[in-house]
Amino acid sequence: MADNHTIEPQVLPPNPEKATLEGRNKYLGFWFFLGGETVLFGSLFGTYLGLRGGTADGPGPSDLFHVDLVFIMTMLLLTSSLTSVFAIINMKRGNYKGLLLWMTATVVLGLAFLGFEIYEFYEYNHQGLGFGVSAFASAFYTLVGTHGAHVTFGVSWITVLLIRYRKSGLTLTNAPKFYTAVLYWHFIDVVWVFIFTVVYLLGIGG
Amino acid sequence: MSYEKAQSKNVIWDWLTTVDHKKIGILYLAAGAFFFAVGGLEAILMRIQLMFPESSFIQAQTFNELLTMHGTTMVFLAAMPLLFGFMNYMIPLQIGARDVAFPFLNALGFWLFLFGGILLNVSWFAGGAPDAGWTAYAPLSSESPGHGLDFYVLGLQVSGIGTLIGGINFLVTVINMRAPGMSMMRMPLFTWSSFVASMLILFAFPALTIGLLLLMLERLFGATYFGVDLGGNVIIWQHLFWIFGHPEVYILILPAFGIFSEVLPTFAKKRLFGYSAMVFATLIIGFLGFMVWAHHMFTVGIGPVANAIFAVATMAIAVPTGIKIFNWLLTLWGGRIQFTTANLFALGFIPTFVMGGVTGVMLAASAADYQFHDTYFVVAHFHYVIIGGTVFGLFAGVFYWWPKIFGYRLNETLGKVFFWLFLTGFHLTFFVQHFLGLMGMQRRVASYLPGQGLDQLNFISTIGAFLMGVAFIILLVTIFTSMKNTTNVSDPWDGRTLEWTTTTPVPEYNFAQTPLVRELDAFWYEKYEGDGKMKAAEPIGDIHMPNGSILPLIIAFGLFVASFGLIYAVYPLAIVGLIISFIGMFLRSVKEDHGYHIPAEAVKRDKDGGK
Amino acid sequence: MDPHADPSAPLQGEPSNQTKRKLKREMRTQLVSFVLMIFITSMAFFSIASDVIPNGFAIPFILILAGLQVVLQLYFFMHMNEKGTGWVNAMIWSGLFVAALTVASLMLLIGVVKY
Amino acid sequence: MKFIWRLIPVSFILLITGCGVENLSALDPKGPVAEMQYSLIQLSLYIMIAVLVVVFAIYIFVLFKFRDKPGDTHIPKQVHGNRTLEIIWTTIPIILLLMLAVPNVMDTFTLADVGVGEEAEESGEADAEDAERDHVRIEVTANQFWWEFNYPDYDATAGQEMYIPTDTRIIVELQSSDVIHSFWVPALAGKQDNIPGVQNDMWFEAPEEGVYQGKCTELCGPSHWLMDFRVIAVDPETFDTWATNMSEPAEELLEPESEVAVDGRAVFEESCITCHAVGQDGGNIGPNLTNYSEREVLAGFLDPTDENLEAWIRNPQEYKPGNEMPSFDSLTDDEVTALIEYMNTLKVLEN
Ligand code: HEA
Ligand code: HEA
Ligand SMILES: [Cu+2]
Repeated sequence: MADNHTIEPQVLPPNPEKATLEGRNKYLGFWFFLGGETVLFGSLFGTYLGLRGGTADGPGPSDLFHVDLVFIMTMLLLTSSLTSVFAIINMKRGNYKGLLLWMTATVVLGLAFLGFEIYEFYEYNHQGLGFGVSAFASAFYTLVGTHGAHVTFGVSWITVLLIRYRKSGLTLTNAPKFYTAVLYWHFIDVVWVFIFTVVYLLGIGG
Repeated sequence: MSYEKAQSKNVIWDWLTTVDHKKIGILYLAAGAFFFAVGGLEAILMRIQLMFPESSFIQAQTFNELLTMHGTTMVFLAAMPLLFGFMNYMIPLQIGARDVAFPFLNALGFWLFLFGGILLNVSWFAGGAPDAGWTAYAPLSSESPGHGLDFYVLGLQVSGIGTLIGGINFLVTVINMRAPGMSMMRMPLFTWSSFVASMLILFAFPALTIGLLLLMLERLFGATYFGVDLGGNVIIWQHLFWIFGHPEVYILILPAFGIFSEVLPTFAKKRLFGYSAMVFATLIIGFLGFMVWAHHMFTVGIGPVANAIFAVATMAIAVPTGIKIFNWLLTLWGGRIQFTTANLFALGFIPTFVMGGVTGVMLAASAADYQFHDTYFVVAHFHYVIIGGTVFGLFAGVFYWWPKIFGYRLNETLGKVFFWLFLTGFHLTFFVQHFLGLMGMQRRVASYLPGQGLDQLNFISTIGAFLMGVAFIILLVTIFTSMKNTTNVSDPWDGRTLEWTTTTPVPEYNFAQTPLVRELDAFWYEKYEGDGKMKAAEPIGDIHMPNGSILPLIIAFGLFVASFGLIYAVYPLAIVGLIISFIGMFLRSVKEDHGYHIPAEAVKRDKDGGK
Repeated sequence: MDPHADPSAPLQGEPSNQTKRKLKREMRTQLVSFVLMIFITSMAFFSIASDVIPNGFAIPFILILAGLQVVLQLYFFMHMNEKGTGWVNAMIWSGLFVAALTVASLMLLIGVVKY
Repeated sequence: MKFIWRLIPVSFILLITGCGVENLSALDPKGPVAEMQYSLIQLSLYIMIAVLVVVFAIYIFVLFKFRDKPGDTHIPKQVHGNRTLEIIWTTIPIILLLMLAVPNVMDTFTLADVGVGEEAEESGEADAEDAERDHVRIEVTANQFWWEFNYPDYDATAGQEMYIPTDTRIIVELQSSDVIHSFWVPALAGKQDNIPGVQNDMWFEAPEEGVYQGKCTELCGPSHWLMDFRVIAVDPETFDTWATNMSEPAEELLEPESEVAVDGRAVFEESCITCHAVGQDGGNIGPNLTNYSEREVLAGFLDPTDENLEAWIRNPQEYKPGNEMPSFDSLTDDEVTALIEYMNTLKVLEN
């Protein structure tokens, strides 16, 4: 804690996430990180697209994918993006409760998404698409699994924030944290849009 | 933590927990130098083996391990960390900042690199080092028996994350932490080129991360991406590797270019010629660096259109690089050139690097590359650019910045002996390799048969390597015998940039008052247009400092442990390691730590000289 | 800002009226973006799921839709349309550029077909 | 120091005039493909020398003219830059590069066009007889650490040594059975990779008869450096004889001459044939041995003497670590002698 200074409440700035130098650094650094993540997922998409014909007599995309299920998953994730947007708007309004509430909603939606994904993997595995069965299988699980790992991390991160700051109120320290967590969450959604299109829709259609 | 407590830390604990960019810089330099010696030793062993045809000094398998570890060590554990050392130390000083943007992450980056490097080298004692070349082409790498390549995969993964973190840190530091008046176009070129190199890191390393992830999943978890029988494709690895790998060579060279752009003006006593062209050229090189990677794959059979496009794109890089070369020459033109050791390296760089650069353009001619590829001609090319560029740059940086960092000047006489020996040894070693390659010597051969006309040139090459070895030892001697030269260390070279305005040793807060920058080459401007002192942008006040933390080390150590668990399939160990890391991260994120303040009085006391 | 201000102190008070208005507007934009996104996703979904539309058309179509949706996410949900996001834009687009090169090469240049 | 830099252009001239061992060096090309590449190398070298001369000239001038003289304390003029110069040194390199890029692109396409591809044959552009005479198609399969050359038009397979007719377009189809290798015959043509799961086609010609050295140029394991092979160019008639005889069934082709050799053949059929073929019989885990006694080298690099052969059979791992051949320690001396005797009868050109 700060050396011998009493805690005095401060006035809410318009963009609390960028009000301090630490906050601005965090904001910018996190965006750069997302720039790198773009290439990371680009590499995974490339690998998947390069290998998606390599089914080696195992099941292929059109044998497996249930787009209906995936459509629902997409909707869940999209909605969770919206709830996180609401959370940030509430934050800027100084409505800390609202922030926590909408973030919780985001987590719940994220968990639901994960549940579906686990079910999906379980199901595919059941239908003979083991991780090492074919290059297609490996590339598929790696791409979608890495996304899933991101979702898991995002959910845990937000959860930790929610618990840690449940009582603190909005501060100049936690505003950037919530803000970057939300950026991360949107980014996960962006990636999913591509997975939905390139892996699932093209898997069935193309 | 309070100021008093921060002052009274135990030395070792202080270094293990430091988040001071200067100390982290020194750590990078020390670790990098160590790995440089290791990599150099490996090179010398290889050269001894290649001294005579059909030599049996080293077995073929061991040779392959040596060559893999030499390349990997030099690139990832020596050259880059040494550059990172200077970047860490100098970027904040050059832009007039008190610190980097993310001190904690900075420390984390260092410890990740160090543990990754150690992990990689543990392989020597754990049944054999990786043996598939630093490029680890699949399926040789994915099917290589033993654990060597597992160490490669995890070692590079861990240290690679460290590098990525470092890159982001530098980017944000440069953008957000510049002193008042220090606009982007007033930044010293070393900072600029480090900034561009950091961008390259940001966009290049993720491709490697994925490459390594795939290789790990294939080797350790039964995935198949490169197994042709199951529909895999081995060329995917090559793309991923080179999409990273080619930008990587510019990551190595750009900061070195930056160092030359500091050293040459200083010792020619002239402003850098064509500053904005230099900045622009750096950006162009960075950009083009992402569009040429397939020039390493001309013989892979991706087709003539692709080859032609990549060939032309590669050649294009000669243009911005040429712009830089001529700007340096014109910086010297009309100057008053002082032949200090630092400057000797910068001057030695120009012809040497141009020779390496033009062979690069020869390699870029795809149809001719069918002859050059994977021969000693390529080995000659890249040592000319890497040693003539990066390593000379590092040595120039060592002699130039040593007084600032370590508080004493390196002996110039010994330094010059070192320079000439190294330069001669270098050209002796690698010039002849151009011919070896064209005369039919492939690279990565554990030996060669007699009667092919390769014997003499190989012998000469090895002698050259010995000279470089001797030179390196002289450098070490120089370092240890110069410690008494502690006078005139604040601004020994009549410097031009902000780092020379600080006192030596540099106080932990760098600048008592943030300087106000009025021109490019801010210090030079104040010396010759002003009163010789920087204007202050703020009154002396309390200075906020971050607290040290042991958590970076713990997080990195956790990954180190987890890696062993993965390599030997002892999953509980892997989980324990990951838990250690996660606890570290968890503590970091839940424990709010706002650092401490150095009271204004203490800053004033420092400034007035007395403690 | 006072260097000794405690960053852990709770922020209090109401945002300025200007901010309030801005937030209100933003709320609307975000809702519209969201509806658009849902619409786009559904279109993509139905153009594939119902076999009415021929693939030759559907494939580029859904790729364009995906691109559109990403722009919505980036510029509205993630506020890349705001002022002061120059660096952010530069970095994300550079990332997308490198990613696009990567994807293209891994699809086309893997030795199967020679270009 | 200066003298070293003067040496550099001198040595470059040495490079242009060519050096290295005959039929190995890329600087001594023996066929149209290698010649094309060599002229491209020369062209690029001239351009590079021009660049080097300019840079070195300015450099040396500057170092002499503007070095710090004792007692001189003047502060040089702080020059910002010069627009005209910038334009000059941007334009000239672009022109130089175009001079290299254009021929390079043309050569790249020429080299990629194997000419009489399967498509050309199928589309009837080349009639069957023409195709037969004008080119020879060879499937080159690289293995750790040996080469297999398969002639589909002749139904023949050879190991380690690739016979080709002179003055004929040779089309090699490069493949691999394990890891990536690369096919390089410096005096005849630059390299292309042998990649598992991918096929690369490449063409070249050898106008002159001779033995050309070939090498594997992609790290492929501990014995990578020993994965040499030979390309043997013979006149087209000899080639026809060779190829026809290589494909003939073993029985008729290779009647052993002596009794010992007959024993040797038994040993061969006992121990070797699962991996090595003679004629059409036998496996292809190791090189085909139909023409063993006419080989230039044993195992790709050893002198094919009886002693070397024996030593090889007894302990191949010592010579080429990591190869697939087991040691035949268990064979008696007599058996080995007989085996060698038999192998020395294996020839196709003199029959
Ligand atoms: C610091 C590292 C570094 C740098 C700066 C470079 C710079 C360049 N490199 Fe190099 N390169 C490597 C490190 C580096 N390289 C490594 C490590 C490998 C091998 C990896 C492996 O396989 O293990 C490699 C391999 C490599 C290859 C693949 C060869 C093969 O495997 O077959 C090619 C092919 O195009 C190439 C080209 C170039 C070019 C055109 C440049 C250009 O950037 C050079 C530009 C500079 C100049 C041209 C000189 C100055 C310019 C002028 C004076 C202007 C006038 C000039 C002209 C008109 C020509 N390099
Ligand atoms: C930064 C990069 C870098 C640097 C600096 C070097 C430096 C050197 N390298 Fe290189 N090298 C590579 C990067 C580098 N290398 C890469 C990427 C490869 C490709 C690998 C692959 O194919 O996969 C390669 C491959 C390579 C080969 C080809 C191997 C092969 O294909 O078979 C050779 C052969 O001559 C060689 C030699 C040397 C030599 C003699 C030096 C000398 O400059 C070294 C000088 C060293 C010293 C001066 C230090 C000597 C140390 C001591 C004397 C000990 C003292 C120690 C104490 C007192 C503690 N290197
Ligand atoms: Cu490259």
